Amino acid sequence: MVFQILAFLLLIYGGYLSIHIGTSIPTFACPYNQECPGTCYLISVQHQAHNTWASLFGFRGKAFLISLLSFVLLFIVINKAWCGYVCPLGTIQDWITKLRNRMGISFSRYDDLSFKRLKAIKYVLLVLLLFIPLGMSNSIFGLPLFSHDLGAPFCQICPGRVITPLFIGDTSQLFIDFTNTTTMIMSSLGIIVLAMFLIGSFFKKRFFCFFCPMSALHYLFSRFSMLRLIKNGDNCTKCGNCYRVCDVGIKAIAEDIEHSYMVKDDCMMCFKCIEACPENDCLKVSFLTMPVFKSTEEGFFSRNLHLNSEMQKPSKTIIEDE
Amino acid sequence: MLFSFFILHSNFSAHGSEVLWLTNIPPGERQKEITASGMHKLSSIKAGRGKVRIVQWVTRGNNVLSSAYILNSELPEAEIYCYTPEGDLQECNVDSTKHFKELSFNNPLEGYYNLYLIRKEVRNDTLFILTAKAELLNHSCRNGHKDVDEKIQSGDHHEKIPMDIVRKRTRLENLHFFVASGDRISFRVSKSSKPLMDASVTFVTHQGWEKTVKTNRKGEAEIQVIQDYFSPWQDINNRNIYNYLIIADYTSQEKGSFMGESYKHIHYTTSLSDGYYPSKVMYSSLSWALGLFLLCSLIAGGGVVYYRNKRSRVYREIRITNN
Amino acid sequence: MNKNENKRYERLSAKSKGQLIIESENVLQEMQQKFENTIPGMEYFYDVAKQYAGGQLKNPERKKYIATNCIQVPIELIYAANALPIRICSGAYSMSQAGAGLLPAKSCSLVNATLGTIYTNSFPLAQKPLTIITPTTCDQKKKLSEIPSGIDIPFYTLEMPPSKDSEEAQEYWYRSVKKLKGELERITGNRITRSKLKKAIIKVAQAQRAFRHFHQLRKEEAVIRGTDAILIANTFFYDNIDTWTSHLVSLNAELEMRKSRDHNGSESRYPRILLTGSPSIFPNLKLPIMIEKMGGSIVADEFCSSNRLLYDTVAVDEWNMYDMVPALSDRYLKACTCPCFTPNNDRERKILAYIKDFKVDGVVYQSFSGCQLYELESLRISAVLEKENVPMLYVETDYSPDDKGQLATRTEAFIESIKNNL
Amino acid sequence: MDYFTGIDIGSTAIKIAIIDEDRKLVAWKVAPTGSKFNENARDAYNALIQEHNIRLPEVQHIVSTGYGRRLYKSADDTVSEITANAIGASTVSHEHSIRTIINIGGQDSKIIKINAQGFVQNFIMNDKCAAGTGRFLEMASRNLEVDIDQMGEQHKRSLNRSLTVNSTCAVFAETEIISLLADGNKKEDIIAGIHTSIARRIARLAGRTTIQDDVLFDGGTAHNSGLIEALEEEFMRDFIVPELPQITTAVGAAYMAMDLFLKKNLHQTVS
Repeated sequence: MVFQILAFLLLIYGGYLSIHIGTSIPTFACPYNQECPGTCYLISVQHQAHNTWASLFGFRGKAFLISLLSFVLLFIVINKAWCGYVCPLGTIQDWITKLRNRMGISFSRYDDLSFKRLKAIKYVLLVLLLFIPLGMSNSIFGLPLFSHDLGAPFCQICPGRVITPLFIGDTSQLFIDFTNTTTMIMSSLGIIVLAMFLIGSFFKKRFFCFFCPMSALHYLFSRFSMLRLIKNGDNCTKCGNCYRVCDVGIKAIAEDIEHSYMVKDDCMMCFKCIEACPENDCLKVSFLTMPVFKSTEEGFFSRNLHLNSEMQKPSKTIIEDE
Repeated sequence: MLFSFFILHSNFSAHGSEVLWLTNIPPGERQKEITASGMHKLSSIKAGRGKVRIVQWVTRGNNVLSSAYILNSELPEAEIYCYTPEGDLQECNVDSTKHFKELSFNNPLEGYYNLYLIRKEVRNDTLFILTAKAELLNHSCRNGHKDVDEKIQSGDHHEKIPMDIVRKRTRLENLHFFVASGDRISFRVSKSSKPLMDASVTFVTHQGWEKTVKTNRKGEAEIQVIQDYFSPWQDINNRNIYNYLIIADYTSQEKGSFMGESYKHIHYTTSLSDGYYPSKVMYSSLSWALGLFLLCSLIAGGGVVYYRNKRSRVYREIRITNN
Repeated sequence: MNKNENKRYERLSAKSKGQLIIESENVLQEMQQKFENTIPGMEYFYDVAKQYAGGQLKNPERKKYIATNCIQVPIELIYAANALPIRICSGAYSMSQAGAGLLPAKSCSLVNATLGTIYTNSFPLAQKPLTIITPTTCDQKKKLSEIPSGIDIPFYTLEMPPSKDSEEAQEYWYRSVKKLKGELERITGNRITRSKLKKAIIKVAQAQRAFRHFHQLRKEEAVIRGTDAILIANTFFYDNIDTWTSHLVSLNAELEMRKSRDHNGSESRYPRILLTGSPSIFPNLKLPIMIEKMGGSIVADEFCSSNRLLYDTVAVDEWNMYDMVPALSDRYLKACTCPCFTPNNDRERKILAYIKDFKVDGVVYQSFSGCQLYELESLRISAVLEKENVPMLYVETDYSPDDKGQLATRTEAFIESIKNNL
Repeated sequence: MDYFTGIDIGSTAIKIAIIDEDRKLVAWKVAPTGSKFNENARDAYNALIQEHNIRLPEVQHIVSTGYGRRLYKSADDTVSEITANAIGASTVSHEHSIRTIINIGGQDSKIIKINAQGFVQNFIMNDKCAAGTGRFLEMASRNLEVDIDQMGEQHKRSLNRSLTVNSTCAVFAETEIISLLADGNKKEDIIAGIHTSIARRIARLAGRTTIQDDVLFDGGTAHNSGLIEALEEEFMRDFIVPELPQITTAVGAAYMAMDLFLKKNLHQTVS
């Protein structure tokens, strides 16, 4: 929680401290926010994809590979915990969730079928965000070149573009661009997505993360990561606690007892599942095979039900009775 | 969108002196060979192996619409200087084979290239020094956005330039900067690298509207870019780059001789031309955005609430069909 | 009822109650005397069991109580409605005889005894329950409410899905529990509010925590006899939950000390037995007592009356009604290993896990004659255990004491065979 | 000479077996159980050792087993008949490796699976019901007025024309036998039917487990060749029947007595 706020402050206001982290950050560090200390890899990759085939396989390809490599290197260390702990959009969604919780309004869940169908959207977005910039420089499938107004197409509809600058008091991204039809449609889409983002995340925990193409991109490299969420199926009673607290609603965490690597494409690595697991050693996070955080029975009761261990010490009167 | 038509050209500005200026817009016959390069769409020609050279043409006249391109033969003896963003002088080629005078140079570096064309001439006891300047920003996002502040600086170092005019950079300016209608832009006029007071600075819009102000003690003059052209509302197209023209005039009581002819005054005229966009307020609407946002929020939020209240199915129905 | 019928009924009722007391005392005596080295902390649980048999449970606050016919009833809701949940599943032979007259001959003893308890009005508290909540777990239980016996206590049938893995089943169960919440509010006249329910969940969680600790303590060594452990779980419903919890906590502390002192309740060189199958409910501890008499050490059990009663937990993400109710519903569905669910692979997995964790040497599978669900599942379990090379004794029995001789031979032979193979 | 005794107190008969130090069976006896387990067993035992000139102190260890094992006061140890049976079975024959024992005794029938070392791996017993036990045979022999020892002979005469007799309940079977007799059926066919009924019952009991060869059939009923035939037919396997099928369990107990004695002595000498 504290870490999340710190990460949020860093990625939103880091520019004031002249911090510069790089252009391949595996999370939504939005350069549309003038004070952002680094750049979301998605914008870099969209820019780099805006190249002719010739240059992509030539000199520009090197730049592409370098930034991809630095993305992977950054990512591999803490895996998808970027989503759970660093991403400012994730943090904003968590705040909205908190607000809803305070208001006592219930959250929604997808049913299994919708879950299965909707989760594909992020892959579609990922393909589009690479395909469209490529199509601006190259004719793909004989299509005419796309308008340059489609540059960085995902950024145009990404709610982060509008929201993150708002935190430094910059409303300049909140607009509809009437320059031409393309820009008008894209900017309207951006606003619609923003509205969906806010409303959606009010009713559904981590609503946007479910559709986030960054999350899809992460998943491609997730297996090689150092930070891993591991499940020991033998200790699992399938009580469903982990699924209940899961913000994205991954059922496999509760029902899959065969696989040990539990970071699914929707996983945010927020580790709430570990907090909610009452079985000793059933779920754990390991960093380079060293366990970092494990599920324990004692931990379950103290974390989830706020029972402190005092309550479990025999009271004096009873001992004296006997 | 290009206009290389010739109208009766008045070679002299409102205040009666001749103006030369550099333009980005190719004459009709060259249009086919010219491509726009970089983010700022500088006119350029291919120079082999993926490289380009930036091209500028010289026009005469104090009105953007009615100025005429200068023929190669008309201006044989002009001085031409091209400064890189780092302040070094670099070669600038004048292609003598072309019909119109055409200046071209390489731009490998990121930042502002300053191109000058100077013509000196004595007439009526007056030395006319006509300077045409272009500030050409070279930027591609692929090259990154480091050291922006250094790159956008305009070197005020040109001792060879008798009277220079520089657009003052604003605080928020970056490598993606465009002048837009409605912006207040300031210019600093300097003579021999010293701020020049009381020079008159004339701002001419694309449509020909003009305004003249005098520079202050620091040699600065501020002008607001007005918008005097509106595209019809039904065609949503606000990406028209128009060129404005800035003309600085100054007459000093210096005596001397130039090329054997003596003069009693020197009349300096320096022009600077650049593109300007329609103002952001013309095409980006916060209120529309807010409206759309609210509408969508209401529909989405209301939808969820309505769905929750009306929902009778607890889980997805399994559909059965007759066949 | 005419006069004669009435008289007969009263006689039956009095006789059954009397026998229940004798039966229970015999069992308690057997537990306390036949084994040496009893644990002082157990006294409380013996006392509560005695009170239960005598129908004299404490209820100082004079709370209304609701009888539950199975552990699958979300008791947190009942606590939140300011009432007491009391499980009336009975293990009394006398009660099963009283109930047998009302039910078909092949009914299971537990159901007979439960109906007997209701019919003869032998509730552990002096007054009658407000209602009897019967989840639709096994067929016999769910038909209890429809037996024509002149019982004037209303039954409430809590609908359970026949499977637990599918989304539909889970939704169905959530709805059932939500409906139950409304029903409880109506029956008790008390509203179930957010804070009350939260308190109830935490109260039960404290008991669960102590119980899980107790469970963990038994893992390494047999610190306590299995019969005692079963009795402890059995008394959960029979006293104020806080009192029960605090006594279990102090018992845990005691066991912890014994563990370090290496004082074993039953010595660890005895074959370590896991009990599973139809639940042993006090006073029907025939089989567990027999096993321990024959030299087995019951280190763990997989009974709904004992281990499963408090093992599964509630994890609430947002402490609002909308999340608390489904969360506590999950406790009663998802991890449940009751054979009334199909598929029920979780039961095999649980048994195998216990075998691993508790270093079990052999499994005794108790199945009441007539309890089809456990009888049917025994086939699967025995196949699984055979594959894992764990010996299993399948015992079909009921509440009557007449098969004690046979049971003795079987359990003894089973334990001998484990000893030989150790 | 040291002797070791195993006493198997079953529901119908008391079986006593005595072995010497060389694990050789020196004496055995079968006596009816009657109503006083303890006295009858003691008397039979005393008569047996007198018969074979064994002095009481020479018997080092006595192990009792069977239904009445705890009631026999002079036993040094008790063991369940299942374990004893398993051990006894593995000593009976050297050329076979027994893995399954089918024992049909007076009031119970068991199927015992043993491992190569002769230890019990798994066993199944009948429930509290006399169908499928020796008691059922006894009852039938009374009704048919055929001596129980003659039932095997009778079975052979039936020539596969066996009748169907209820296999679920001994009491119903009794009335059935009477009505079959009244219908003029031949006794041998009824007897064959009874044997099949028992065999089927045993097969159903075994249904839960897989039978492994070699199978040993013992208990008092193993004297009945007709029942053996019926069982072999039902299980579709050949059974091994020991020479003295009734005393296998007692012999097993005697072997255990010897083992226990040696173990105890070893402990004493070590300590």
